[in-house]
Amino acid sequence: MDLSYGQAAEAFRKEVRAFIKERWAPQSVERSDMKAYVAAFRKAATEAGYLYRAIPKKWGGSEQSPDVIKAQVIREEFTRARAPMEVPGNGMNMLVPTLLERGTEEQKRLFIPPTMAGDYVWGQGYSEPGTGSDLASVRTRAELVGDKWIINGQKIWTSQGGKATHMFALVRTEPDAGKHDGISYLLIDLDQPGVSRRPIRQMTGESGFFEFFFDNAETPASWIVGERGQGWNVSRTTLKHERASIGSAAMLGNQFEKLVELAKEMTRNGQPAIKDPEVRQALTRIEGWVMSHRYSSYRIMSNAIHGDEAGIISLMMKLLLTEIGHDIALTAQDLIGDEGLVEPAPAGTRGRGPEKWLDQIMGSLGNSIAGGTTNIQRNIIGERGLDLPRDLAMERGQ
Amino acid sequence: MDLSYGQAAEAFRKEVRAFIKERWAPQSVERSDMKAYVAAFRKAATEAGYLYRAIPKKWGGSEQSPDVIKAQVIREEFTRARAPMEVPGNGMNMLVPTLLERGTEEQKRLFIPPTMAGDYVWGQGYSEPGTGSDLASVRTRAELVGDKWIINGQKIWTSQGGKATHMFALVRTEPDAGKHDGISYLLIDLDQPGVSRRPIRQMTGESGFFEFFFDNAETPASWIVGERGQGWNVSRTTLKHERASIGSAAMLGNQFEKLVELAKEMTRNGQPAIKDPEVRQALTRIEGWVMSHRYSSYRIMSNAIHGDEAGIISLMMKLLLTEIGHDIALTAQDLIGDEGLVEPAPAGTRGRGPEKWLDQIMGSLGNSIAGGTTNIQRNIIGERGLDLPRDLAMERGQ
Amino acid sequence: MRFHLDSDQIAIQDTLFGVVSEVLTREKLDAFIDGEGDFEPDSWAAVSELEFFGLMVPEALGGSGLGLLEAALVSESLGRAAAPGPFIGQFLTAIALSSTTNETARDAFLDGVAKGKTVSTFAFGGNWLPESWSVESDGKSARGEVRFVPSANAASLFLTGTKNGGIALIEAGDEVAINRHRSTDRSRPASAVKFDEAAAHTLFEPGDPLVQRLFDAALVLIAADALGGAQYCADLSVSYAKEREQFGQPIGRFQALKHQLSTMALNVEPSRSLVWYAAHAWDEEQKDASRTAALAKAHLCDRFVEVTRDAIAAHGGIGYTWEYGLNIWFRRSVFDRAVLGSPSVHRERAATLAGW
Amino acid sequence: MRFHLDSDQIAIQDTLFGVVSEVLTREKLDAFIDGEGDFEPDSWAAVSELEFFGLMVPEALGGSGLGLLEAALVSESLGRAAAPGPFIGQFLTAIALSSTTNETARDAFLDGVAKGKTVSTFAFGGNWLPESWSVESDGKSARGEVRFVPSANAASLFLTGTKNGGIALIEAGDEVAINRHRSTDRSRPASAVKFDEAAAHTLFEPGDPLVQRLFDAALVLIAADALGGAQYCADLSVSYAKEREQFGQPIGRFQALKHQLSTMALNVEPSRSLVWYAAHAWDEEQKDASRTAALAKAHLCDRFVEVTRDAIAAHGGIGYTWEYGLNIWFRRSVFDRAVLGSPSVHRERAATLAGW
Repeated sequence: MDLSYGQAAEAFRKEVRAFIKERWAPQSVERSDMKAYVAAFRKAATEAGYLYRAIPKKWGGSEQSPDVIKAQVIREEFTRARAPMEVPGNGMNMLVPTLLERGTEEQKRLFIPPTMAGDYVWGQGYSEPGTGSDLASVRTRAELVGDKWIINGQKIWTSQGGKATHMFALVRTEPDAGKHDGISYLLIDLDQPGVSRRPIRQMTGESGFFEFFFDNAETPASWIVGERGQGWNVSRTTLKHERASIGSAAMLGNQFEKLVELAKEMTRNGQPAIKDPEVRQALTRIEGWVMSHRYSSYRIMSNAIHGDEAGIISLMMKLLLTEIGHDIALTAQDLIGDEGLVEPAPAGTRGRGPEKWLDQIMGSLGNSIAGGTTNIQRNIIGERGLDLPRDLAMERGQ
Repeated sequence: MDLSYGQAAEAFRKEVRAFIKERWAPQSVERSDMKAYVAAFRKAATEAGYLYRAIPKKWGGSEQSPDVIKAQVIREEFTRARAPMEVPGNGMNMLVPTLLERGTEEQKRLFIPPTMAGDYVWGQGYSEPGTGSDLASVRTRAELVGDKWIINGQKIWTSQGGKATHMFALVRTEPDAGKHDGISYLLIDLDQPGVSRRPIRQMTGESGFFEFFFDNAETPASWIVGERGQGWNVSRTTLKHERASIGSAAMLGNQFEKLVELAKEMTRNGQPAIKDPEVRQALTRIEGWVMSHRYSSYRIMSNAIHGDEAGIISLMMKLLLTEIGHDIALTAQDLIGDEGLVEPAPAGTRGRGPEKWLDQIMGSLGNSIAGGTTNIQRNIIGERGLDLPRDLAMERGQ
Repeated sequence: MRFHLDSDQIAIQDTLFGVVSEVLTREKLDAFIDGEGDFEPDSWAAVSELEFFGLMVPEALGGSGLGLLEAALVSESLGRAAAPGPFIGQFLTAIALSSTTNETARDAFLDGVAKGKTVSTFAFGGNWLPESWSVESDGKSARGEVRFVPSANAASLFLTGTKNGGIALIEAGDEVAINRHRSTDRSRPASAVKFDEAAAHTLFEPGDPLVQRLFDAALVLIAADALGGAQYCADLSVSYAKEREQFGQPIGRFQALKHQLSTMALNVEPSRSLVWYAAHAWDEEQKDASRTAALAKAHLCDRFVEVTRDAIAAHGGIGYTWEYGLNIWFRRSVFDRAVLGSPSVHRERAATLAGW
Repeated sequence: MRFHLDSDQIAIQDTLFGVVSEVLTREKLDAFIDGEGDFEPDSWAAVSELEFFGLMVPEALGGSGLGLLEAALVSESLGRAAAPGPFIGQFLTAIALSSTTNETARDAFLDGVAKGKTVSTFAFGGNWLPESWSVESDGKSARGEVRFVPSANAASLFLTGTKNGGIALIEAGDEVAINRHRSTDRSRPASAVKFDEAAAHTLFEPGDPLVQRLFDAALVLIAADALGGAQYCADLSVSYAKEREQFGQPIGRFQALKHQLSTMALNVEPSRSLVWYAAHAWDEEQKDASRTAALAKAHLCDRFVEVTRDAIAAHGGIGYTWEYGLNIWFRRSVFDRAVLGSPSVHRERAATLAGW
């Protein structure tokens, strides 16, 4: 076993670090020039082969061969320096990989460069009111009239929905086909009269998600990815991609560290809570899980580097993250005591400390919902991981 | 609210107590005479109206009108004085109520008196290897040949199987009928060449259950309870009866008290474990459940006394008992530490103390299996208690 | 023997829940939650009109002469409806004024409190437990600061914990400064209250056993509130599971969800018996009353938190939205759990009270 | 970077599990469990022949020069197979003799231990932790009593904890009295051992940092044993759920059971990474090695207990029988949890080691 990244990676790290040191100096930039400065930095970083590595040069990427370790080193160094990486969001995470695999040349040309530039912001249009985990029960319809799709229906749970300029959506185009066979994958410009949007306020009081309404909205006939009726398939590739990207050992480790800090700050029976035997047990009990999660992600990365299959553990990371996050939040709720009666300051302002945990607690509830509920995750572990027979009700519903 | 039993009940209690004082003096009886002494006591107690209350005088019972409070007072006073109550076991708990409701006059005359006397000991013949919770998947066959049923097959998980003289069994008599419609309820004399039995050794090392093998075993044509093919229905009444009789607040309270004693005996960080903050939390956390269970059983009893329906809480008592018992056992496992490395002394001999808990721990695992697994219990709460739709797989299997 | 509700008791609950649900429409509740007020007059008026604040006031003093059990039933229904307002403070004040030897205070305030015309909240302070209370009062005026006082702006009276564990009733006025918290529980916004020589009446001196008794009553009433809240969340989840379909099935058919709903019910229904017993033990002044109150507070508040969390999970995305409303009960569970001391505080107390 | 097993490491596990499963037939294991012996020669011989006891002995001393990671893989496979015998004591003795400065002892015993010809068990005593050890030894002879010594009757050597936290190697003989416990874990029966001026060799003086290191290795090896046991129970439950039918379905189709099986897998698979890391940190002598060993011991033993219990529940009645055999692993989980100190002891240690 060897947890170091090796000499080659460390040499590469030096190179990346030198690049960042030379190119990333935001403190010297006027606020009004920042956007252009970031764009220029991203361009340079792409030319150096650090960003948009999977994207062909033709479309503005750096077209590097896959290298898990290099990618990890880049992530670490950019994060350390707080330098901007690829434009975040669904566009880069989900749409672009799909287009690269299934899109036409025209679609790639039309959509990849502006998405990379951050000019096109993509909302995901999968869920509808009533679909839940049963994503294939799409009811939003699109009808091909002349050279246009006419779209009617409603989408929900679109993250970044406030900023979104475009949407990739699952819509029902073949009403007479089977449940999965009648769906197509359309791209939609959201800036048109037929589209309206509404923020969904969440428990935390913030509006992370949006609802979209389509009332004879239009999109060109050619803005379909894959064949008509192939949309379910097209969407599966990206969803897999999303699931893999949610888990993050660093994030969890960070949460745990904060929990330990909280235990040091708070008082229990007249001493720092971290001196309380029950708290010490709770923290170290969680730490066993946190470490299991951390070294499991090293294990998955190690498998990826060496081109091996990591197996069932890969199906567990998301659920583990959720459940451990839950435990952390519950323990925090125990620790903050009366401070839990006070709400955290609104986003953007500075919270006063312990009560910030309330957000974390509510967030841990939200996590179990985002990216598939825990019940679905357990089904996946059981069916794909342990090869148990498929659920009857789900089978019948298909 | 009034947790006392009321004046009438206290007057009745005095009467019962006086009876016991006068009639129950086992210390004065020779060991060899004890059996006859107990039988005579039971007879007197029955004549006084304290035992076999639900059984008509015709069959040797005391034929009393149902009175939950009186029954409770009798139970308490007999238990306090360690006086023998009704003959324990499946015969009185399950078979006799069934015969009273569904048996022929001849069956009642043949079986009720010797069962009450303890001469007939009944094993339950429902489960078979492979049936589990799906009791209706009976494969043991009985064929009517002349005036006899010829029985072939195997039964398992028969408690008291070592002492059993007879068995009430579910057998398949109509192989062409539906799953539930092909079953009959037969009574079988176990003392015949076609029947053999084998003890099943359990985790604790003891043999609580037996397996029975039927190889052309015989039983008279008239020893069928209910009609041919009605056995499933016949068995349902008794099973309900059994479920209600398993839960017991006193037993759980007792277990909890023992746990508290254990915490006082054991040492942790150089002080009695009960002074340890974590242990105090664990104990009082369990106590919240124990008290909820205790007062829920008062509630159920109170409803029964007043002829009211207790509702969903009645469906929960068995599962609660199991789960709280589990928690108690786990906490005990934490407390006993190294003593858990030593096995309790064999039954009948005296254990040395803390390690006795190991039996309790393993017993708590057995509890979740006896009388229906926890998954089945949860289904029942969901379906009968909350009126949720029936499980598809189970529906399809019927 | 009788250990289940009789028809009068069932009527108290049903009537109250019916009336409050009617008066406190969802729009009204939502508006309150998004607003800046800390008192909702309509639901308060409904409870007043039913004369429920006088429930525990002896008949001789013009009340109904019922017990904490009945008050707990009221608290449960209000918790189920997520009713705003300092109901628990009002009950406690009615009990305190009924049992104090300070007849002047009783004559001046009891009637208004029992009729709901005078609003009274509680202001305990410290770490909630009587030995930590810190407001100083000489029986005429009081000074000190207390955090987490519900509905402070609406209150005319503050049932206040005083130094070394006494109880004073403090009148609102210029000498009382109120600073509203950003409260987690939007249905029961609380404030920090500063008394600066505010008019005060001693109800109980430090060491008076009625102080602990009052505190125990508060614990039971919060436990009952938690029970009602948990019941609401469990019921809502069950209805949702019956209506909502996925994969062509009502989701309540899926065994995993079915078991989660059973677990919710297991968190609610047996604990109801514990609340009843805790109230009954208080009413009968049984030896274990104080200890049972502590265990009930700890147990029910844990159950409430667990049920709200499970209810949100059982709903999926919709449960996590502000609009759907589970949010309201989740935040109430956070309040119930912390207020008067956390479960672990009361479990430790219960261990001590058992002589462990 | 490499943080998954290479083909050699996989071969160690597969070969070992294969050989042991073949040699240690179920009949043989059952007979051992029902018998009075405390040593099973055939599985011991199989491990000896594979030269696995010399795994961690440096090549210069005739061993394979591998690390604790490989030893943990062996321990895991033996735990999976429920192999009887003092394997962990043997490994620890090999490590101790490889690293002691007592060359006489090394020359006398290392070869026999590494080849498996000499059987050595561990006898720590006290509450397991080095500071509580109590056997007195002057480096020539030793006296004192130690409970819970596995396979004591078969052992020629006892790796013994001495007063104030030293380590001595004590020879079996007339001066060693053995009193067999009625052991919960029938596959690893233990005894109370009394040394009465028994021949002893000092391996490490009290205060030698290698003592803690040896103890840490023991923690990791027990964690690995627990991992193997948990894996076995989880695997068995999954196969059972696929084969066994109820209501016309394989029971693994029922969502509740499916989720229970997923939970079992979640208890096993991620903890495997923790065991690997704990062994790796020990091998690399990393700063957090001792703390990680403590956390791994605590975490894995909790997981093992949980998985065995869940496995029994997942099987229904059959799982509760003696014959089916889950019993064997359940009892091993009780052993693993208590031996060397309970999870709460090691969690408290881990908190202290973090400077909390």
